[in-house]
Amino acid sequence: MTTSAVTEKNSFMKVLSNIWELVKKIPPVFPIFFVLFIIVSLLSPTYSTANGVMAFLRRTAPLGILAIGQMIVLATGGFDLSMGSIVTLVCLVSSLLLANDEANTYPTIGLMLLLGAGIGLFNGFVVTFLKVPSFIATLGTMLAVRGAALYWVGGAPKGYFTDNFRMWGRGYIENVPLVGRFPIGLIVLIVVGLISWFAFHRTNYGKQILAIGDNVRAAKLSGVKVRLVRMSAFMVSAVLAVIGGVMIGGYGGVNVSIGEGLEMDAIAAAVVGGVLLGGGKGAVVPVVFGAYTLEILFSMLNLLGLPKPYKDSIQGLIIIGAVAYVAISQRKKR
Amino acid sequence: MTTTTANGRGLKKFFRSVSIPPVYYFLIVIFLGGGLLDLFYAGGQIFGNTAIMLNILVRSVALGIVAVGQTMVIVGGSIDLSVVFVISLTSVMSSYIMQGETSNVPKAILLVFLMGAGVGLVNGLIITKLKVNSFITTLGTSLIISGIINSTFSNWAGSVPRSFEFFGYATIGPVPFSVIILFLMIFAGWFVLSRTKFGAHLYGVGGNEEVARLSGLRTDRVLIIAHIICSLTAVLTGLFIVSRLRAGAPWVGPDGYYDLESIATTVVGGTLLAGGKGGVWGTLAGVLIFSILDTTFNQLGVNPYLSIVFRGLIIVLAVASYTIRSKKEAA
Amino acid sequence: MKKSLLFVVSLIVVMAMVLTACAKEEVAPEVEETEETVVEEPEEEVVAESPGLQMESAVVAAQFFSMDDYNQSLEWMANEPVNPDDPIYLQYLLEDPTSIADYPQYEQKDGPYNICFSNAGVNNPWRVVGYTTMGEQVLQLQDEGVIDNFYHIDAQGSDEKQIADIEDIISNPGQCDLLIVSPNTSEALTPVVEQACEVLPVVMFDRYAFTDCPVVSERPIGGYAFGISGAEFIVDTLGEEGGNVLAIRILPGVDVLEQRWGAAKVIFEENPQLNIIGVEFSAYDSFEVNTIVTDYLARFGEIDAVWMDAGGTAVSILEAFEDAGVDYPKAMVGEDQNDYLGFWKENGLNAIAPTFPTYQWRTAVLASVMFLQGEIVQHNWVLPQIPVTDANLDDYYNPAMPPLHYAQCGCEDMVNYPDAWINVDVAKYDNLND
Amino acid sequence: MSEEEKQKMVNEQKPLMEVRNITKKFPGVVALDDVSVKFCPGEVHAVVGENGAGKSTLMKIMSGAYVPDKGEMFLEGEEVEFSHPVQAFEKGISIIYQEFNLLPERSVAQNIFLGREPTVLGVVDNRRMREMARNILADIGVEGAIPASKLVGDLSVAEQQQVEIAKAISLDAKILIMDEPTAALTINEVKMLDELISRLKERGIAIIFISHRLAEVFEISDKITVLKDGKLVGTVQTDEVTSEGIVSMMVGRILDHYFPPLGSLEDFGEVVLSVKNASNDFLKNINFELKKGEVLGVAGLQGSGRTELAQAIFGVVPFKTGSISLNGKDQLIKSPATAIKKQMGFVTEDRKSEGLCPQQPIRDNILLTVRSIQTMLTPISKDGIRRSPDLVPRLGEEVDIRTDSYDREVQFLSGGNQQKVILSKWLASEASVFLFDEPTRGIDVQAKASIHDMIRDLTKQGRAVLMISSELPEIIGMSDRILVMHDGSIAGELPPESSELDIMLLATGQNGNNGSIKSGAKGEN
Repeated sequence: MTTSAVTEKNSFMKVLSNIWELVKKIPPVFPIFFVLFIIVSLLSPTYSTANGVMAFLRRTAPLGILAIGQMIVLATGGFDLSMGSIVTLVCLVSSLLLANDEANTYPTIGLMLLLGAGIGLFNGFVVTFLKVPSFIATLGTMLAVRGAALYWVGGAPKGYFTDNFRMWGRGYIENVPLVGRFPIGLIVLIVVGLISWFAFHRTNYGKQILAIGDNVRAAKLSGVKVRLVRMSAFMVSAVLAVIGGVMIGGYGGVNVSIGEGLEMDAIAAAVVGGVLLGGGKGAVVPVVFGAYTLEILFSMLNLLGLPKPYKDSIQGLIIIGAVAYVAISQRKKR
Repeated sequence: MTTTTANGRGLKKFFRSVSIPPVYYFLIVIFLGGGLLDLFYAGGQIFGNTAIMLNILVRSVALGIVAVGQTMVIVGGSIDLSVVFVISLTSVMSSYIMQGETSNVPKAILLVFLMGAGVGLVNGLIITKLKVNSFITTLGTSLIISGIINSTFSNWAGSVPRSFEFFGYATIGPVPFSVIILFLMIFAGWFVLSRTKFGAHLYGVGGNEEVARLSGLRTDRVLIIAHIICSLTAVLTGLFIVSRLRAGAPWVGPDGYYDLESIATTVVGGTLLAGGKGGVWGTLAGVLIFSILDTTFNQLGVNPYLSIVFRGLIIVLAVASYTIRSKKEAA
Repeated sequence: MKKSLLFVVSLIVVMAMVLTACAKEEVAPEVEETEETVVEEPEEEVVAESPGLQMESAVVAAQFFSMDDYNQSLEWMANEPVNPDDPIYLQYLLEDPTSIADYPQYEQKDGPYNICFSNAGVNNPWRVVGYTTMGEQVLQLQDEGVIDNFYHIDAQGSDEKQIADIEDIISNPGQCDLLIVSPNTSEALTPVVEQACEVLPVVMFDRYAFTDCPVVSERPIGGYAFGISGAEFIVDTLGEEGGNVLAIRILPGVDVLEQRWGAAKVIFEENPQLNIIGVEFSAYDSFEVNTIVTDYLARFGEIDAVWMDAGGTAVSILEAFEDAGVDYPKAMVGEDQNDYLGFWKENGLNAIAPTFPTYQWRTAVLASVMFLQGEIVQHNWVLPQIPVTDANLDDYYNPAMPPLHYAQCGCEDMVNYPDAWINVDVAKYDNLND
Repeated sequence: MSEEEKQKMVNEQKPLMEVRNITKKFPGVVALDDVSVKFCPGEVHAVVGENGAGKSTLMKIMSGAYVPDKGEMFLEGEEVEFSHPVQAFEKGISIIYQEFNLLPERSVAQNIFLGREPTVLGVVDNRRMREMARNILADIGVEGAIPASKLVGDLSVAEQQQVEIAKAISLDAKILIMDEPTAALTINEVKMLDELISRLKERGIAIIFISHRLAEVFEISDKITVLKDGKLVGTVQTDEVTSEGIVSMMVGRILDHYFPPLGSLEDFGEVVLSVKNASNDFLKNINFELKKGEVLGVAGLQGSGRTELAQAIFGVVPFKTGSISLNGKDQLIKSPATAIKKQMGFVTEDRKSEGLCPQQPIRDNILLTVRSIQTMLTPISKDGIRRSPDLVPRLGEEVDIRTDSYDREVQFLSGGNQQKVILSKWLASEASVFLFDEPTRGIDVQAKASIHDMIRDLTKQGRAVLMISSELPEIIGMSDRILVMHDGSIAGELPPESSELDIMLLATGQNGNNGSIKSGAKGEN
């Protein structure tokens, strides 16, 4: 395909090496996920039934969406620590605004999306114009948003989610051929995933994000509107956090600690999906699989009968391992 | 606040000449603002009451001690999120080992300090030798410790003897013992950063690792020591908390958000997140700002959640006031 | 580079091992063994102790459980109130009179009174309903001119903050005539409550500090009774055959919750036909709870009964059964939260709702005022505690109330009922100053 | 003659440091080829030569930053080997780079003694450290200007340089190497530096400095070593040569390849870019025109404002006054984004930090400019932009990027290929005015030739090129006209195929005797 300097080898070897090249390019998260999945389905019959698989796919969908948002900000070289608080805000405030009336659902979701976009805009503004490092800026918003949400509802969970609000996270479409029932949450993830995949991999936007994360100065000198792109990344991340929040709300129950720590889970999922902190690397599908890999791993630990808290330890080892793996393999290349 | 800028500039010059971090502006404003609110709404009962003023300091102890360690790590251009579970680890292990017996106290203290040093060492080694980003490293070790202690002790573990409670509750004259410890720690932090070779080298490593290396510093070792010190301050905070609570439980660290709050107070105190600049006096101001905010809001009966909102805004505003004129793009 | 990698990894491993080793030895037996017994030898005759109960989250911290208290609770559960004619929130199960006259150190004065309330938090629906009830009671007493100012100090679920909050109150004597405390956790708050007792009268309710100094310590029979009702219901339902029981707890370390589990554990251990497959903490997180139940269904295939120490996420648990496409458990333990009662009625569950009634919040205010006015109050004030069962479900379930309402609020006779409990606004009561 | 010179030197004085037969190769280039020089105590030794002559490489080898492939080094007669700069400075060899190795947030004293803080019982004795710093600053005669407790970040560039010198002195440096010490200094500051250097000389320190400004070299140096293409041309006593003599030693390099033929008159079209009376903080009164089809070479020493000129035109650091017109229309270019829309392209001097996104594939680097012209959400295909799917392979073939796949990350390409990627980036954006800043820096001969061909091809296609280069043969071989810059303004314009001497004379600020010098030249300073 190019004026390659590589000399002609015999064609069989070439095919082989081409295949090997392709295999090498597969992000490690895919094979890991499938191996774990096979182990889990051997351990528990539930995971080999359509219903069990669908339930698993459904419950990880919100984290998948949050991880996509986090990945976009990480790819620009920033952090978004305010995600978890946005989930808190969505769950607490919308349960209040819904007032047990189904007619309020869509206006409420609309308002939440607007609020999310506003928070993202604020994050972006503080980072690009006030030049506060995003770690600190979003740490500030994290506290402010959480405080505001609790203040709004009076520091206490109130109200309840309506059924058509809960549907987005928990609902199923019944009587689907082959799988029986199909979780709506997974549809949301697929739609969000497709849109972000398209935006990230098939429009200029994604390429500009990666360019900024890789080398801001070069991107700027190539005409990229750095501030605009960066602000929009924070907005996308916040809006996806809202969507994730609505889906988590779908599991019912309102409590003030909902959403806490989710930003770290999202970062972990993104890192497992091959995203580099510091920017310049990222892809939508592996990140979603990063979320699923973590979750399937936790399921496996549970099936093996390990106490739940061990999942934290495993998660910790995995993210250190994932980053160390990248660091070491990078060093080898040089 | 609308006095001439000339005055402000003079003040700035003065601050600079005595090398007081600019965060003390914020502290003064918060203090005066709180005082004014107090005067109007509570007739000066709060700020005129020395006991409450001392309580502000007591409120700052737990966060203040660990923030000293965090400041060192951040000055070195690193970050430590694992303090939060080092605190938990300390609290459960010490109260578990003490089991209410005074005779077990030295053993427990020795062991938790050793553990703390171990965690710091591991953090430092992973960051410097494996070149894993410090955020991920310490987030990872934090999760690892969290998993271990939560699956081992899911509850209050043991208890501390009455004799150990003096750390949390005793007073020397009118001054609480813990406040003295806090100031000793701040002073020690200041001393280490500005009066030891290690401190000077830490600023070098944080400011520009390449320069530090070319000046013949052992940059890895400096950073590892900084992480060990940071974990040790977390241990001290853990001991303070356990003496206040009489027993340790795995959740005491995360309940206080000591990871993010210690980073926030450090950065609000004027320490550069990227490293190389800052110090513990600024951090002290950052911690005091948060405590004054809490106490004032509590005493005035303002909704406590507003104070969280204020914390968030203060973090953003304070840091923005340092960075806004910078020419570099932030990320 | 490889050397350092090895070194770091082995360090981590060693640390993990050391930690696990020094704690595990004495506190709990090896987890892995537990597991094997469960998975591979389920058919084998189960020994006296259910294997599931060996897991760490099943252990009750020693200071929270005493067999004497357990037996005493059993006794009280059989008692009738001493004063059955009073409204339920003023009834008590045993006589333990005291009055301000017994406390010469406290200044006796006429009203209206200033009352401070150090609250562990309003961070769950039970506390919201309780605090609403309390606030409405205060409003009524203000209208009557009995209470002047009411200061609410919210610790937001943090021991550290609550200690500091109470220290602030102690430092500002004269602000309040009496302090009501609902401690966040007992162990942690004990020293500071003792300090407070020296300065002003303290009324304690809900959770307890380990001290006898408060002038009134008021609450229903408590955790033991809650745990016993639920566990006995499961034992009775599953009978001789037994079955898989999943225990879902909210938080560790809170006395009333520990006692609930401690009591249930005693009963479960007496009934080896029950297989306790897991004891998990849910922290009121319905998303988490859904995952837990799904995972246990995947692992064991069947769950016959769910025991809970609080009902916050009962509906989410039942929904997880729905999601997995299996039948509801044969026996379900919840709490008197309205959504659960509604779900129960609608689906015809075989269920029970042991309660920890929210009317105790109201009693705290009333007891405080009575004490300050010099009336006789109960030093240890034990309120009656009546579980909701199929028999009395219709008395408590009220479809007009919101899903998060708690049925036993004892608030039906209040001026603003039901509006204040339908449109909840806890911020309204934060500064009830005249 | 140079042999005689050398002989004389050896007899005169025992050298402090001697390098013998140093050879250093980089991939594709021989940076130093069998170079031997002696440096004597108390002497100011200038090392001159064009870009790429190997001066910096030699200095880096002497200071331990590079390890030579071949050759020995002797310090006071003893053979030394350095594998790390720390070893060099412990032996008394200090180097001061153009980018200072200082911590801006630390005080002068702290910087000077970084790593060697004086202590009393383990406690850093700040007072004594300040005292010692003050003494050292006094030693080199600058104590009044620089308080020891001031933050380095608050100092001027010249003062920071003095701190670096003080740091070297405090290390008991016997040899002080300075890389272009005057590049960023004002005239007065240069004078102060000269004085400082002569004081250091009196202390018996050997001072080695690299400079492009011949006037300075003659003013302060005792000896001059001339390097060319990695080879030693010779070492001479300053008072025995003239500046013309040195220039002729420096230039006259053998062309390593043939340049494409220059443009002819009929190739040149109308004026596409014209800059009138434009100034900003660095540039003064810039006037020039650029025609379609022409290569306008911009020569000048480092720091003369060449790069700033390109940055100003491209809107990175825009002009403050004056006007730019493109294709006859006055334009306001305040940002690179506008410049790109107006069909300008800028191949920057610093490839790594300004030109490339190293972790991105070749494809995305090439397409970055096109994508920033389009709206943010314009769809793209897997292989590039939608509108012309074959753009990347087409450009890749056009500029001959050697790679097996365009999905390879650019960080793994050679310098020449990276430069071609940058070039294709601007071809992709269909720029009609190209600004090249050092288009062939650091790349091998073959790649150089192909880039030169490409530049000429651009003009044949009717594009206009402004090419900045410090390599005189390149300027001469490529330019249809030559602008020479000096001190932030245009010193003069020369016709094509002017001699290197003419250019050097204008660029060094000497009023050339060549009649072709136009107005605007400022001779002396």
